Amino acid sequence: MTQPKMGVRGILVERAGHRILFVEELDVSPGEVLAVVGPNGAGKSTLIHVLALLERPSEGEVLFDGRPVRGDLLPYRRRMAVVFQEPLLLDATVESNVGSGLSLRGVPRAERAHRVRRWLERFGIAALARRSAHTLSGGEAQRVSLARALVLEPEVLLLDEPFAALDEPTRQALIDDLDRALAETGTTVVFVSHDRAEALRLGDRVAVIIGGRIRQVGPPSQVFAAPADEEVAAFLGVETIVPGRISAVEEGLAVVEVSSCRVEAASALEGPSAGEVLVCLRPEDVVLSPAEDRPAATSARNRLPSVVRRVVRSGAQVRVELDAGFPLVALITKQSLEELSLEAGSRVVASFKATAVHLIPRHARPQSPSG
Amino acid sequence: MTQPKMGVRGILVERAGHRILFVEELDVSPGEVLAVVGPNGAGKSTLIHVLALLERPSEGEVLFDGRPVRGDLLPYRRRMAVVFQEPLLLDATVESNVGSGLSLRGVPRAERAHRVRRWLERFGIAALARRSAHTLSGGEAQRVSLARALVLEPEVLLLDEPFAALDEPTRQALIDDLDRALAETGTTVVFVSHDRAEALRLGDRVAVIIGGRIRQVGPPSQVFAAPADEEVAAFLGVETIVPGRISAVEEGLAVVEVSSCRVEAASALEGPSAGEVLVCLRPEDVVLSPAEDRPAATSARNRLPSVVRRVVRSGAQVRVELDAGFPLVALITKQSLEELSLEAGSRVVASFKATAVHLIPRHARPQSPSG
Amino acid sequence: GGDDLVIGVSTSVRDTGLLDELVDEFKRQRPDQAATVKPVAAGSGQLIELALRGEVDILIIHLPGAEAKLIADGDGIDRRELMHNFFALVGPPDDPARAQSTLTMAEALKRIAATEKTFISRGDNSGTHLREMALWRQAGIDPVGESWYQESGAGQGQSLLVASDKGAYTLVDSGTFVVFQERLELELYVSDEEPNQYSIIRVNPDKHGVNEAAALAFAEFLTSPAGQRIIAGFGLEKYGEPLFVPAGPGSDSEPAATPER
Amino acid sequence: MELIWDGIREAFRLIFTGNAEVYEIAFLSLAVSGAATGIALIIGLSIASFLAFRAPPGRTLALSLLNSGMALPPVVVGLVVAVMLWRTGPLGQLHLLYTPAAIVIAQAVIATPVVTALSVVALQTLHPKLRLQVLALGASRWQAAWLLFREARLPLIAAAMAGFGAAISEVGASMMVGGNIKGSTRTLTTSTVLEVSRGNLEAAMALAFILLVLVYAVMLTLTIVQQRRRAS
Amino acid sequence: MELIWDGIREAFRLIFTGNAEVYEIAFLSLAVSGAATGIALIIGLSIASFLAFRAPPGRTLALSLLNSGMALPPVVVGLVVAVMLWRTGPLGQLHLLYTPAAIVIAQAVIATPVVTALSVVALQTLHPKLRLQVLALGASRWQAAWLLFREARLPLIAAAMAGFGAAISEVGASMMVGGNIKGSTRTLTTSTVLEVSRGNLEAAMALAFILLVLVYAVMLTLTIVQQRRRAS
Ligand SMILES: Nc1ncnc2c1ncn2[C@@H]1O[C@H](COP(=O)(O)OP(=O)(O)OP(=O)(O)O)[C@@H](O)[C@H]1O
Ligand SMILES: Nc1ncnc2c1ncn2[C@@H]1O[C@H](COP(=O)(O)OP(=O)(O)OP(=O)(O)O)[C@@H](O)[C@H]1O
Ligand SMILES: [Mg+2]
Ligand SMILES: [Mg+2]
Repeated sequence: MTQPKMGVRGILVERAGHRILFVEELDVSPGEVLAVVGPNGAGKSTLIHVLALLERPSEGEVLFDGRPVRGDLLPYRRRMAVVFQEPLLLDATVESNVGSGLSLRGVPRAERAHRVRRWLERFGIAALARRSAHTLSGGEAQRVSLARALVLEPEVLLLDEPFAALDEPTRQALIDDLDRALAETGTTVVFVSHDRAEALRLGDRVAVIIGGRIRQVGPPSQVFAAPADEEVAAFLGVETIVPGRISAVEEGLAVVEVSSCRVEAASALEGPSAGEVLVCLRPEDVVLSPAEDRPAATSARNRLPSVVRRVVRSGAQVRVELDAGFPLVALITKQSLEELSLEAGSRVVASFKATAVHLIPRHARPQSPSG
Repeated sequence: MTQPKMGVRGILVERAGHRILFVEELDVSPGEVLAVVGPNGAGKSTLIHVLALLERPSEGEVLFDGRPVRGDLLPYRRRMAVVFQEPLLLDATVESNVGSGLSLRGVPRAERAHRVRRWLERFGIAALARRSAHTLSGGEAQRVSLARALVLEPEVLLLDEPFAALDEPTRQALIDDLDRALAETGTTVVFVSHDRAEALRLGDRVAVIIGGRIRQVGPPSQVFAAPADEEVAAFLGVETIVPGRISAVEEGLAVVEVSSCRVEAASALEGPSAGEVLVCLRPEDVVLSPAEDRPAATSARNRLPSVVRRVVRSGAQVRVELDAGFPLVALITKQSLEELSLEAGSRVVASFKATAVHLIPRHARPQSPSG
Repeated sequence: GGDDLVIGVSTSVRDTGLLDELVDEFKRQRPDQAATVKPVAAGSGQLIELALRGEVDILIIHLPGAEAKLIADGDGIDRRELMHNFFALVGPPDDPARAQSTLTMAEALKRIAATEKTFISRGDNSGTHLREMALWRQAGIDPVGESWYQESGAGQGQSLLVASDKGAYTLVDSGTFVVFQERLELELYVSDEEPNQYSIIRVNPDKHGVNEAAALAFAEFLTSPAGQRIIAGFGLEKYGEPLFVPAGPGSDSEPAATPER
Repeated sequence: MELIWDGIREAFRLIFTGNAEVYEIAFLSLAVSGAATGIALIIGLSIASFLAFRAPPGRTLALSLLNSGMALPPVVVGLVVAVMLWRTGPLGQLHLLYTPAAIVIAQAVIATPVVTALSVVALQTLHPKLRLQVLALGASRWQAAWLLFREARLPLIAAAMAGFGAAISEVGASMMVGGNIKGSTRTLTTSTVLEVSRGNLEAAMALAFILLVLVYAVMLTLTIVQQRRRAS
Repeated sequence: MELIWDGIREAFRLIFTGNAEVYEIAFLSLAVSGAATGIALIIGLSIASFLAFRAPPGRTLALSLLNSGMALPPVVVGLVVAVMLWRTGPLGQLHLLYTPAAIVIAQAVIATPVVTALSVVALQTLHPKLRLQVLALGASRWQAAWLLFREARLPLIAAAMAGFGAAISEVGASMMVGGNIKGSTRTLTTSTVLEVSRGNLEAAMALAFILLVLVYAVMLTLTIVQQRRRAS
């Protein structure tokens, strides 16, 4: 592995006597996009502040290009750009807001104007260039804030919920755009998001912060598929989390008794191979078929006859809450809903692959993060 | 229909000489939840301000309980509660922020404390009660702002992107909660959202604002299924919008020529039954199957052999960009992706029902909104 | 007129502290008036203005020319002489203009003008200023505009401080000089031949709405032996010499003597 | 230099020997300037709310007048107020000249532009939408003003302190309309000036020191109120 | 009352007859108070930045002292500065007493606490994260200060105006350290006082009016700069 671009070691941030952030170790490789997710108040913004060298932790140090950051912070800060959670615009025009970082760096007027214009256009706010920043709508302000950071074309980009106020088409287009641009320029990015989809889409790795600690870091698929503990699982939207007991382990498959049912799980469980566990299942991994269907030749090892409790539209998809002996949630398409003509009380078979089941040892303790 | 709870007539709001909001007519029935969606800078927040009687439009009037609002605004304002896009908290404790509306209404201390506590708990911020509001994280502040409005248990609730900064589990839980609570209390709600899923989930009707005008109002399914014009369609995420030409109308089905393909559409097209149209198709309505599959007995009338251009993970789903003679986007599940083992260059058949195709007359002009 | 007794007093009388003693004693003697006595100190020119407008009831002032005019115009009546001290020419200890060896003020001023040594004038139309101008006229010199002739436009004490700092000559009344002496690097060289006469003038009740009875009472008190005794003794304790010479004998019930002119 | 130390020593002597006259003068100073500041606050906050929230046309003009008012020389204010209160003046019948009330009026005239001009700015620096938020919460006009004043308490208390400072430190107006009458209208500043013109510089220093100690007590209290819970 | 009108009429006469002395005095007033305000701004903004952004321990204490400084009576300032500048004083060798420079010093002492105390509050009312945002944009310490001053220009210009107002309106200190010497240290306020004590009340009014007209020109300019683009 190449030398990390940025990192923190033993960071501790306290406010009014509370530890609000405590990170043993976290590294971001050059060109990597690290998505930071976590519930409100977890300490995500605080982490961004620490990385941006704007908040001096009471303990620990920040590494830049492998060396601890010491002395004058300005040269470091000039190699980064930060988008804050609130767009704090200067009381000036949109144009001069976006150009402010460049003019602080002494970029000549002509080049500045050129770069500013390019980024204003990219964010669809070229028409607002001469407007006073304080008259902008919420989303317009956030675009300006983003453009102001990106125009700097920094080595490290720190984004704190940069897309929260953007409308959905813009957000999608921007994420696409950004994804490409970041890959091209090799920018190292740490970005905070509430939107799990966003994190999955952009992040090379995902870090989950809960209660001021990094609970898990890893590639998105791994983190989503195998949450480190109950809280991480709950936060990541693994909506079915039920307690069970491992009764046997056969051919690499664990057999878990959940209520009156048996669930087979391919989840690699560390520690004791038998005992109390939490069974986690992501709703989109659950497939529903008519109750009378003959079992088809599928790779789904678990087939549970269930009763529909509730059907809730959720965006373009439909969330079906089931009773399979234990509460179970499935996410299906509108088509499936129509074809299966589901409604509360319908009987269906819920099937899911053993590989889709993730087991967490009961009362799992938060782990130290692994960089 | 019962008398509308709130409404506006001929509202015109100007800023620095620009018309930023112009609404002929909009009504909200008692107990109805109206979702307002639209791109950034569309005028959504401005509409909320006008409804909240905080911004006096240069023309037009606001109706409350069917009568124009005149004279002292205080009694009207006391029957509403507003959540602003930015949580503007007072420089006081969380508790006294949440209680501020009640104490302005002279609610006795004991009752106030009780109600405040209940709502703090409901929003998971009871632990922050005595904290100074200015030390909160972004999401915590938004919860306080929401609690501050909801504790008033108003007749009319005006919410401007109330959930933007909330983490996803909280947001889901809250929306569920709110949905139930609003139904119980019969509160009339107008809420602005960027999140189409949120609008679908909560809204009894959806109003689409673009460029300061209401382009369409109606039940979510209708608005999403039949956008009034091209911009509405694009905004609502009907990602495939291609120009075509109606060549024939047979048995209630329009046959549209799109590039070299024929597409059948069940869309009820007003106006000339032949001519230039835009063909709109929602990505989740497109089903993909292996190219070699024999046509199954499905209700999908359109089956287009296509080539996969790009596969993009988008949250729990996968977006597949296709070339079907014209650009076409499909949204499929991870399972389907695995089963079909799709990658750039794969050949597939894209099928969709005729009822899923929506036609918009070419160069459609924005319509006057229909209340 | 109002019930108040507004006494217009030249600032030098107030600044020495004499006014407070006189008023305190008056209040003791006339408790009926105590609440209404309002001694107001101001520049001499300002006092005349106030008198002309009937805003004061009685004046304690040292501005002979203006006093006469006030009475001639019928705005002031019942002028009584109260006390006096002397004007003196003071200057730096090394006495560069050699004023010491002169006998008269006019002569000393001529030397200052001849040697162009700095002279500080108050320039504020006060009694001291007017006397100074008269002395220049006697000396036959018009100093205004000369570079060595500086107008301070400040009060008596302040002008002394300026003169001291600049090593300049200035004209001062003997009372103020005594009070400030220890702060100054100035010495007294020539005393004026004419006294610095303070007098009392009541504002004409026939012309202005003034508090005639109280004003008369105060005038009577000032010229009474009790009042005169206070003046005679004022400053003895603190400075070792009295600051003013009372107009009357300061004893018994004799009316105040009219001084020789 | 030793003048200053002598002055401070003298101040302690005056304070601890319980010199009744000094106590009286000090009390009058505080009372008069406090009252003047109170009047200035009432007038100033009303005008400031109007100018800041209503943003009437001509606001910049009004503000520039108020700002100029911060440069009103006390002696001029004293003169104008005196002209008004003269026996022959329009308000002569009130017999206020040479009373503490006259000083209160003159100091209020001095403090009002200071308080008003700074309060306008204080309210202008509030987040512009905060007023809407407060109204949206159901605040009546008065409740809204009160809540916004509380939000702007930092600069508003600064405005009040500046007004109080201007009032209690001025001397020209007190002298002119109060007359510096012993036992009645003599304040700490006028008696300081008196002592200076008497050449009693130590005494002047002592009075000034007492003034500053009193002022400090007031300002410390206000500063603590102002800065409370601004710690983080 | 007619006194005031007479004064205004006299003022116009003085202005339009091109009375050289009045012009000279007016110029000195503006120059001296302008310089004093400039000094106060330099010192004040430095201290204010330190107190507002660094939030050192004891900030409330420092602020309460600065706030008390707003109540320094000019005559006391004049006295203390005079003591320093006396020939026998610590700075006597500079021979500054009774020169315009001495007035500048004294007025700077008067204006500095006003400017500083109000600037601290001005900077404190900025959004607390704005400083971080500016640093995050890559601002050096000086650039950050400059940007934040620009953001706080509304209350900072108010602070400057209050300081200028305090400086140009004071008379006690100018009198004490300047001596009101004709053609050298006579300012509009000291000559106003002089005219009052001469009994030339119209002339005093006229000078005051000229002072206020000048002040108004300055304040109007500053107010326009201050309120620019605050319209919406
Ligand atoms: N002065 C303070 N005293 C106590 N707690 C504080 C203080 N300041 C901040 N905190 C807490 O620190 C925690 C971390 O805040 P941070 O802004 O980093 O959260 P976040 O993860 O960004 O949350 P969000 O998703 O809501 O933006 C929050 O719970 C916040 O309440
Ligand atoms: N003073 C002004 N001059 C010109 N345009 C203005 C002014 N103030 C606001 N606007 C414009 O009015 C439009 C409507 O603003 P509004 O806040 O209602 O948008 P919105 O729909 O809420 O957007 P968002 O989703 O970004 O919050 C915006 O484009 C904004 O730029
Ligand atoms: Mg945050
Ligand atoms: Mg908005």
